[in-house]
Amino acid sequence: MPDGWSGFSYLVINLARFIRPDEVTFSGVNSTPPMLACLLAKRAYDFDFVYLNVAGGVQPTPSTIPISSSDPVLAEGSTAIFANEDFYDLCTRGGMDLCFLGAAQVDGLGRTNVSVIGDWHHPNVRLPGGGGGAVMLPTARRAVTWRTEHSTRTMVETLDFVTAAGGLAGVVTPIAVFVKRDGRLALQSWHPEASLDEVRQRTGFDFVATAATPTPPPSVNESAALQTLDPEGQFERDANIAPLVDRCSLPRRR
Amino acid sequence: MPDGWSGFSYLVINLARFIRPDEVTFSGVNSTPPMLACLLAKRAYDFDFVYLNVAGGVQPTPSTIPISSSDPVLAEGSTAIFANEDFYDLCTRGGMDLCFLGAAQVDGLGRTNVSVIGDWHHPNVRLPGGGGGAVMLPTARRAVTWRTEHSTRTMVETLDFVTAAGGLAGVVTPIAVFVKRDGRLALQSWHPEASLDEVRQRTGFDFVATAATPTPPPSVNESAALQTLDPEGQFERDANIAPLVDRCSLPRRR
Amino acid sequence: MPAPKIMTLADMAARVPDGASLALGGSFLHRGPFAFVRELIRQAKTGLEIIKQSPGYDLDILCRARCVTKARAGIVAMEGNFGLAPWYRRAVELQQIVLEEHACMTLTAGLRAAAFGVPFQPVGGVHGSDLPSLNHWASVTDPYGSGKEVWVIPAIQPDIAVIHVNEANELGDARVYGTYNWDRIMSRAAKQVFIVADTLASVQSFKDRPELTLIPSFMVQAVAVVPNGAWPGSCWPLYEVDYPAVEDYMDTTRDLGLHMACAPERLERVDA
Amino acid sequence: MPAPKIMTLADMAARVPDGASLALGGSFLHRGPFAFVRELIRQAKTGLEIIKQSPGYDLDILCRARCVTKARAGIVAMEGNFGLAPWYRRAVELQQIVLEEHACMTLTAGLRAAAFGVPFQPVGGVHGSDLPSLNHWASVTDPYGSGKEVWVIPAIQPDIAVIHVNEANELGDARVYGTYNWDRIMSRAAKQVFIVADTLASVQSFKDRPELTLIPSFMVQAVAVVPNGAWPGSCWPLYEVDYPAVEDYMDTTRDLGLHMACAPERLERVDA
Repeated sequence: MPDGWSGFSYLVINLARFIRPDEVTFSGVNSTPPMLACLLAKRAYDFDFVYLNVAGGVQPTPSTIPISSSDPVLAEGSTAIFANEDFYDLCTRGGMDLCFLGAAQVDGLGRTNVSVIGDWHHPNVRLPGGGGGAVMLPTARRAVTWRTEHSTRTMVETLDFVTAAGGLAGVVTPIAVFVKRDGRLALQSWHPEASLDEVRQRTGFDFVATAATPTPPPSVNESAALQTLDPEGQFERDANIAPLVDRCSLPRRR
Repeated sequence: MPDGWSGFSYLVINLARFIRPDEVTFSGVNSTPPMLACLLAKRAYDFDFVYLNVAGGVQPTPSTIPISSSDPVLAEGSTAIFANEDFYDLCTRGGMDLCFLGAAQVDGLGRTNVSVIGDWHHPNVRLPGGGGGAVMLPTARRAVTWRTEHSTRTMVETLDFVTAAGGLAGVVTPIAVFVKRDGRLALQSWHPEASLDEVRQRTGFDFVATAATPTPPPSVNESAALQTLDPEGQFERDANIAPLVDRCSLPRRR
Repeated sequence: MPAPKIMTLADMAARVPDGASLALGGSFLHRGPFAFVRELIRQAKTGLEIIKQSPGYDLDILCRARCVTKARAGIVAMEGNFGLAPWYRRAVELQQIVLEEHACMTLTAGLRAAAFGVPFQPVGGVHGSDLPSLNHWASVTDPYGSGKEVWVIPAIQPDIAVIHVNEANELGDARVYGTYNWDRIMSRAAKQVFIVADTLASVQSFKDRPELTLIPSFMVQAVAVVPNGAWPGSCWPLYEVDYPAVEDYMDTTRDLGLHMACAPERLERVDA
Repeated sequence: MPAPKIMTLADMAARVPDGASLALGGSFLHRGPFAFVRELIRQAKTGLEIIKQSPGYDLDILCRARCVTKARAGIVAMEGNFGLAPWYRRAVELQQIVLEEHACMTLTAGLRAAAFGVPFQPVGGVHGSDLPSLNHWASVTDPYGSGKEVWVIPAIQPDIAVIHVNEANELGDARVYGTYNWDRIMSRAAKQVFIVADTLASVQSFKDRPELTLIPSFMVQAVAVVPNGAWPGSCWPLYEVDYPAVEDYMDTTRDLGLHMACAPERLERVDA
């Protein structure tokens, strides 16, 4: 990805771009892309922010980048351990500026389903569950989610179950960045090698794209930081994001 | 006090006698007599119990006996610090077997006033307030209070204010030990150099004295333990308990 | 004097009756009481209820061995790159177990209610989620007139909290390095606390730094010393996740016995 | 980069506006932010609200200097053998200050509500006490049908929690030896946290044992290093209560200035 985006770099770097100076920012369990985004932002950007994570880390300087986003190595170098009750309470009382939370399905209102595919009581697929979602999504000042698959089965008109609702400020996929505007998700930018039309085709909900543009390319600092976090490309391989050009299975939209 | 009681030894040792084997027992702020009672029980009795205190101590072995019953030295030798939220929660969830709580006035129902003499809004004397009382008295399995002055102004028919109500199991004064029986305080025993009549004269509420006896004298171990805690008699002097024989100001009872 | 609390893992697990509710410490692949969970399987426990905000391997292997009939959890996954917990997923989909789905903090609110001795606990957020109607949770309007409506969670009191810690002493005091996850509130909410310690440390070392003690001995009913007992998970800073072992576990064609046979507690000794 | 947090005690106190609500750490004569309180007096603050479960010297001297108009407390006394807090008592009796009388745990429940981000917090006990009617507290019947009625306390959010600690570092992380009393929940409930540290410790020493950190730096807005700043109270294990100094303070015939002149913060320096 010398100058352009891979699906993986697009996802991680655009998650990082939600991070703002001096804010309190949190990454949780089962959340490798935001973990990488937070660690990347620490390396790539010339501002400081407070990085908290689910391993109890407070401004950590982990010596290795773990496979598990809840690995205790993520607290290495911290001057404090801020354990689970503490960071949840911080969030519910309004002290968490930016929180990354997982989702299996996202709807146009920015609500998420991480619980089930099918009927909750008779599931086709039992999903992991929302973890922090139902409490953190409505109470964090801003919450951002991501999907490694952008399709009409992940970006849906109707959720199978509403695990969490409320404060979603943005969604990043391998081809698009959505932000909340007037209570609905709106396209902010798209992968320059994709197209607005492709984003529409692969999205199950209606959205406005006013003022949306192709996503600015990764900066030298962003690319370099990602390279230091994933020098062997192992995280990128593990993320297993489908190549952008594989559109054979794209459903026609309505 | 080679064989008999002083008002001070009567108070401390009879508080200690409420402590039972293996129980969780707590002493708090502003509570020198129960602090001494707990430390005495550890030395005098041949059973173990869990001694917690307001200084965070858990089975402490303090190197000195402090003037202040909340002095951090009371946590010395502890293998844990059990801070305030922790011991209060332990109490409210039912895990505190015996709790010593202060009182300025006690009524015949075993309720306490530590708030005010006179009208709360226009006080004659503003008292310290109940601290743990209102929460711990009704939630501890047993609570015990004490007064260094046994008089009709401390042992009253009607409290000026009900600071705490509920679980009082016993009261110790320099001349008497009361226990709760059928919802009211009943005399369990009295200072053998006083008399049942004196206890009645100096008590503002009615009580039954069925089966009450003179208090058994201090054991050799009890006396020896108190001696090690107060070798110079400083705590006894500080407690400033009126001599038993000074009855000139005793009010006649109704 | 109270009875000695240090015992074998087998004796500790033997104290768990069928049908007991167990809060399990740690999170996902980290510092879970995994040796203890395997011992439950060896003793063929049935009808267990598992309470944990973020279970993974522990709940999955108990589902695999059919020891569980109920789970109360916020998020269940193997994590790392392993994704869903396969036997747990299957158990829910086949309705072999009853799931009470929580957010991590609603489960914690229930534990807080038990720890605080109150019947229910208000929790921030949850608004707009389908979880309250699923679980028949009630909401309460602020009686102080703010107009706020808050969800309240009923008390959740596990029979036993089982916590894997870095170090315990012979009295039963226990401490953890790095994050203690949800273990503190679990230990305060449960009726009993069992400690599995990777290492036995001296009582004096606890007296030297009592501020580090997470769970004081008087709250602990049983201690087993099991070096590497969080395997195949991590116990920071002692050891990391054994990913090849988890991969073997995840191989659905491979017999569970092969995995169980590799477990370090088979070498268990009491270091007391 | 954020602004440096280490400042003089005078600069820290200057950040307190008249009328602010302050939660003060420690308990009675132990580890209270007493140098800070004296600096408030030097700066002639007025209209302060003091929030503390067990204040003593701090609230008393602030009443003596007429800096306070409201107190929310569970028990107020000098402790030791000194009995009642005389100037506090007088201020209440003369209705110079408004007292909101709590049990220590009801005050804590209010702080918990603020820390948890909920409008009210249930608390165990209180039944039969006159405090609920005095304070117009509400009770809620358990919506889950236990029949239990529980008192709920409205959120109490101090403007600033001021905590005297054993050690802080230049980033603002803070730790306490021995009991932390109510300081943890105060620090989580307040809008801002000010730390007065007896000693400045290295950042590395916090990294070496992060589990000991009571208050992480990102929650802290200001730090002052004031050796012996809890005088005339204790700061375990550094120093004990200076009982003769408290006795002098209690002498109602003695000018307050004589007491203030003996205070160690007059020798203050920033060790950074």
